[in-house]
Amino acid sequence: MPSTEKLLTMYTKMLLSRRFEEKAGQAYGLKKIQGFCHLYIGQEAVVVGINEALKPTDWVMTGYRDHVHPLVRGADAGMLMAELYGRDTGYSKGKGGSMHFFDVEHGFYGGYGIVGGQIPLAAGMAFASKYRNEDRVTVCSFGDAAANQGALHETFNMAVKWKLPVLYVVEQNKYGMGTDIARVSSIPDIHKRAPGWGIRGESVDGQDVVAVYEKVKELTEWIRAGNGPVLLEAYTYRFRGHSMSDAATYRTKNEVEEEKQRDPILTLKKLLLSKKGITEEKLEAIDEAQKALVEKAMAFADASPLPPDEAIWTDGLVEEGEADVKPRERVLGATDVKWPEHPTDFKVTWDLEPRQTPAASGKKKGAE
Amino acid sequence: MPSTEKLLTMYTKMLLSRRFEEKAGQAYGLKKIQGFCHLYIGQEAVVVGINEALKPTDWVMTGYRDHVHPLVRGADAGMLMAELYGRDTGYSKGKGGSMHFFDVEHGFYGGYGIVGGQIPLAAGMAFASKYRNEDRVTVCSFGDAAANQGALHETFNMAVKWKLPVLYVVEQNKYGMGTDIARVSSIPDIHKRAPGWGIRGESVDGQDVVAVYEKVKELTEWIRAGNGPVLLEAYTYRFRGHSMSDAATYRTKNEVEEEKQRDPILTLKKLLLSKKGITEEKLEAIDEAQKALVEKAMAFADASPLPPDEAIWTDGLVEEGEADVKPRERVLGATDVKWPEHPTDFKVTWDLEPRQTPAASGKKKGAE
Amino acid sequence: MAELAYRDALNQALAEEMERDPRVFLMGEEVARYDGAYKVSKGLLDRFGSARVVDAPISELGFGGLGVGAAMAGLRPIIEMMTWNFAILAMDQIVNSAAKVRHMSGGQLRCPIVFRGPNGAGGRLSSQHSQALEANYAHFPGLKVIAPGTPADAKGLLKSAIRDENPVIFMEAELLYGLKGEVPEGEYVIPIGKADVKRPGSDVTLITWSRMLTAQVLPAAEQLAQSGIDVEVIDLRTIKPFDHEAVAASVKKTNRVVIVEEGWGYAGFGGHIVDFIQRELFDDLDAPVIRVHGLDVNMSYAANHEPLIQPSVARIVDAVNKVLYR
Amino acid sequence: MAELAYRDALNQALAEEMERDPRVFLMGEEVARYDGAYKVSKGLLDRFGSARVVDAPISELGFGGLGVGAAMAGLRPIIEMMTWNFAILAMDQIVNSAAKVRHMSGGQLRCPIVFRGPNGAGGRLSSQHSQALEANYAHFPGLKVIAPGTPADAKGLLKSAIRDENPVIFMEAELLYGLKGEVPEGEYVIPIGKADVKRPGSDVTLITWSRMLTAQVLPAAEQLAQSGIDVEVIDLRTIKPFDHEAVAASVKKTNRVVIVEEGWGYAGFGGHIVDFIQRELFDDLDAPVIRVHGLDVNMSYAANHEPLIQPSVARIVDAVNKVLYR
Ligand SMILES: Cc1ncc(C[n+]2csc(CCOP(=O)(O)OP(=O)(O)O)c2C)c(N)n1
Ligand SMILES: Cc1ncc(C[n+]2csc(CCOP(=O)(O)OP(=O)(O)O)c2C)c(N)n1
Ligand SMILES: [Mg+2]
Ligand SMILES: [Mg+2]
Repeated sequence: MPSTEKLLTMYTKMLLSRRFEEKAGQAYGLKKIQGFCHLYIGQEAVVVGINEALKPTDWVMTGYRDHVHPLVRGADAGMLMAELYGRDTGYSKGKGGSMHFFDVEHGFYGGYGIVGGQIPLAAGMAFASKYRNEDRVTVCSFGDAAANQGALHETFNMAVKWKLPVLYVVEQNKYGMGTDIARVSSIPDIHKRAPGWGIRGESVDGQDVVAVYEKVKELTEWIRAGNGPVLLEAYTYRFRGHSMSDAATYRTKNEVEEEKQRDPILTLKKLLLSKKGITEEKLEAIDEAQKALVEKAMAFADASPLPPDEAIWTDGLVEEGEADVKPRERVLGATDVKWPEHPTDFKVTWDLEPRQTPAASGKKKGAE
Repeated sequence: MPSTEKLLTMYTKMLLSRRFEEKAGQAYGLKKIQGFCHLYIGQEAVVVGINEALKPTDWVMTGYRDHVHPLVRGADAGMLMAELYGRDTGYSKGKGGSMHFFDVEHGFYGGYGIVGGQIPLAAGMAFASKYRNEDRVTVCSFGDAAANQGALHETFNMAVKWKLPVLYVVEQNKYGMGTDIARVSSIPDIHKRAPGWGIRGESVDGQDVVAVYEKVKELTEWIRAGNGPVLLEAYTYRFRGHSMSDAATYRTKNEVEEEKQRDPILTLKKLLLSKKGITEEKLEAIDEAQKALVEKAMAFADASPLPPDEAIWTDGLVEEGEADVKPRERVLGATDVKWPEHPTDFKVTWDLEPRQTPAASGKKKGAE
Repeated sequence: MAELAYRDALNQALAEEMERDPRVFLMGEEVARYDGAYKVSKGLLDRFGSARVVDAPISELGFGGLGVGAAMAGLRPIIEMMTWNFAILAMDQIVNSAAKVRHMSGGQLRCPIVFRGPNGAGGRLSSQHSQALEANYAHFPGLKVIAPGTPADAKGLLKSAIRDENPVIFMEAELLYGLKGEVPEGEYVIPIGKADVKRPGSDVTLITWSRMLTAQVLPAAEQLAQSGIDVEVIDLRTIKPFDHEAVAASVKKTNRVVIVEEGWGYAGFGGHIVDFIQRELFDDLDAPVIRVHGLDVNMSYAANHEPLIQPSVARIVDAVNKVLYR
Repeated sequence: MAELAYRDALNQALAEEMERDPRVFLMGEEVARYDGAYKVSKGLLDRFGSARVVDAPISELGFGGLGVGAAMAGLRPIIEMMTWNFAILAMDQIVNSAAKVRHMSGGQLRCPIVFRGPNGAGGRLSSQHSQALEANYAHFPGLKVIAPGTPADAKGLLKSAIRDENPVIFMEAELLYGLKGEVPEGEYVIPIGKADVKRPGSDVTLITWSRMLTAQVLPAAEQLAQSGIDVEVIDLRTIKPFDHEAVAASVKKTNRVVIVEEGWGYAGFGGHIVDFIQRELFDDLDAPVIRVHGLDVNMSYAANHEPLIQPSVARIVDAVNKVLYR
């Protein structure tokens, strides 16, 4: 069991996420946010449990339901909200919007809109870490429905074969858009498919932030030890529709109500109150602080300008000598931005497979 | 154990295949055949064992190593050879060549050059059979290395979920081109990956034609009974290089020699001589007959004209009212061509899933 | 004639063709119980059952290829791609299987299949979700490519596409689904490959297709009419094959051409039309052909950026003035 | 200068760049132990080890995307596609990830990656294996596209591609690998985006790239020289961005243009060049621009068909005569 302090951090971050998403939903209703907007409400324990188990140097990426992943890693809430608003002060200068959050400073590498598209990318980032002999785990989330993409099959095979340091997390929320996953998957429990690639498959109650935290601690240690990738399925639930335009008629009110009984924030709250001697007042104060933070974020976004028209011409091809954009430095003038410095001069120490003559490869076995 | 007559048929077809491929190899040396040419020598028991277990109404498709699949189903050897030569009298009018054999009359649906590309196609053909309530199995072969294509993952999931009547056969010859499959597959035994999709996975000694035959009999019965797809891995070996331009230095002479001890034709020969009372002379006569057949096929191809230049403009878009080309009718004036008549007026009797209100869908289970 | 939204015109075409031919089935993500991501298939599951209206897993390559196989085996699949951005994952099966199987088999097989779904921008969806990709498919022999811009054309051309004996790429548009227009009831079929003069005129020819027609080109023509310029608007409707005669007739009349397309200019389809016009109608041209197209940048989410990147009435008016040397 | 085959010039570029920069690695099917399907990577495994020369499974989408991720994380991947026909399976990762990640991240990330492999016909391989697909990639913002036609250009441009900060599509050709030519040793870098006048001339401009240069265009120019026609041959070398200045300079001189490309004409890249020329050089043209291109049909295996479908000296000569009104 994590320390009370850690638990309070988790509580704080889950609440921050919840309040952020609620406000995003409201702002969408006010047309301050447009296009697609996929909220993470209900699933907070997954992202927060993972994040608390990671090192700051670890990398994270996900699909289009991506607001909360950078938020809990330390991204500036105002700049995230500004991105949702499509303002110049957003992390992607307002060009990416809801589906394409990126905060490289905090190791959050996006934010992808093609279902499953991030799966090979994460293997590539893990390949780079291994190539440079870094102590780093890449965590890549995707949905239950994304598991039906061929990219997963191709990537898992390579990740296992090459023992890449990557943790794949299925955010198992039981639906891909309007479709019950059991209707379109021969094996709806994704971790049970692990034997198809020999990947280590695990599952966890994704509504229990402590369970997620402990499981991810264990698994990332295993990965850091050089054992290769893991597939972790976190059973969770999204309380809202798939996106803002989804009336979610494909599931019953009853089902949603039952799931809300397992609201991960309430669960942790009960634990803190009953077992950790934290007072209602203290928790109330945390909530107020998060609400204030999110209000401030909205105010920041509201006060922010649109990107200049000419900005459509930038961030296309990189010109020679052109530096990367550091969002907090650009927007807030921050001087403490830690940017990944990838070495350009090093020795590759890793051997992917032993050198071997055909003669030494031995006989392969026949049918069985 | 099949009847002696059946065994002799298998022996005859394996020899026909072997002699055909040997001649194709020679013709390639003489530049009568060009481009890529992938021989099936060594693997004959797989195709013959399968074919003898099928009904004539079943459908077969494979990759680019496709000469033998139609041959053993009854395709005209001369017209196949003519296709290899790129002559007008070939099954595809000389347009497809070695990698794109098609003989729809005998239920052979190609002949595809994109590794793994046939896997979804076969599911579609099986879907059509099921849709029309036909008693038909589609058999789709592919190589061990093709199993790493994402198309397999996507297709197997659907085939299982929708219980499509399709038999997938891995021609496990231990190499994808110059790469030992164990070097690039996390699980080199493909049938062991079956749990990833919940598909029934089986294996068989692909150098034992009787074993293949019996296994496929059993599996196609199971499929015909409506149980869904099966993945069968047939352990075999190609005695020649990947294609004509491959010197095959990635494996030892020793390995090849050892594998040749398990030549499926020799094995069946021994069985016929020792247990079935067939004489050497009889078997010799069969071989001579196959050689003569292949000689005739070559003579036919040699004597055949190139396609007319204008033929580049045909077989592109189908014009309204344009009929399909029936190769044996077109080339040989055959009047006995049985062409698949797909019904245009019928009732769809199959329900893919029960109609159901969201309320009835019940509660899904959480983490475990 | 009823006034119908573009999506309902498509729905009508689907329902009528499924009624007419039991070989026709619809497969795609969310097409059945959800009625389609954009509600194009509304009510079809109830009417035709779960074998003919099939919810697919998120496996574009897989169910795209499954459709091709089903077409080879005598069915008439309609494969809905939730958008053409996602269909890139299925492109191999579209261009390497569907477009080639008749050729590779020397005419033994045919592949009557329709791949359909929205193309182009959907309204503030950023770069991965806003691509107009018709040029890429038009490049491949063995495919037809259709991109209707009105509800009536959508209905008439979808019916033709479903009846066609070949693989057809049918490109709709997210921002067109709500567009209303008169749509003939029942048997209403528009031949593939015929352009339509959506506005006759004598001074300049504007050539376009799909959403640009109503979104930018007709409004631009109206505006130009105010200043006395009489624009002829040609709606190609079919990208491949495109209607050379209709284009030639108009160019011979006006001698000046502007092509308007939503997609990127670089190697875009407009270049192909320019190629035809300058080659076959060289002496009929009084000015170079000008293209107005999506700017060659990735689409941005920002509210001010999206309209800047897309063709606009202003840019079209400028281009027309330019070909008129005004 | 050494005389090297095109494949060996590529090999030299790879080896030199891998020597120079430890971030560079090569991944693809058969690239390591087999030395590459076309022996382009010969000896590299022994020299650089199995972490830097990696045999991939047949998983184009997977290892294509893995390369993109590695580039985002600071490496310099070279992803060999055994041919561009197969790369269609990886297209999503190329155009939706590699080409967009800098845009989507607002400039936080870059993606310096080279996708390379043979494009176009390989010699009697029928329709699935003979496609020239540069137009499709040139369409997408965020990519550069290169297609060198000589060993020296292959070396100089591959080195530039590897050093470039952006995703680069590098298209070789199966039928070029054996082509010999003088290749400067060591540091020899050709800037991306610069065309090369491969033959100066004054009567007509022939614009081409990749294999057509030596296979058809230069021989056609020789033949035309016999009948007194002085052809200028411009080798674009880079498809995107293409060298507008070089094209303009030549057109201003000759006033007549023929474009020769291996790929299909319909929505092919040649149309894009025509668009530029007729628009920017309208008054410099004495005749319409003519294109010689692969016929718009699927490639046939038959010995007599393949040369008919591809551009030929005869068709180029005809086209030149036509633009000269002879
Ligand atoms: C390749 C692709 N196909 C389809 C879509 C449309 N789409 C966006 S989200 C989604 C559902 C994904 O569900 P899941 O993977 O379970 O993630 P969740 O939304 O539940 O978090 C679909 C079909 C897409 N963006 N990309
Ligand atoms: C998508 C694709 N990638 C690569 C190739 C090139 N290629 C042709 S055959 C082959 C090896 C396939 O091996 P396997 O699947 O084991 O079949 P086998 O040749 O052993 O019968 C490769 C890499 C291709 N044709 N298509
Ligand atoms: Mg989900
Ligand atoms: Mg193999």
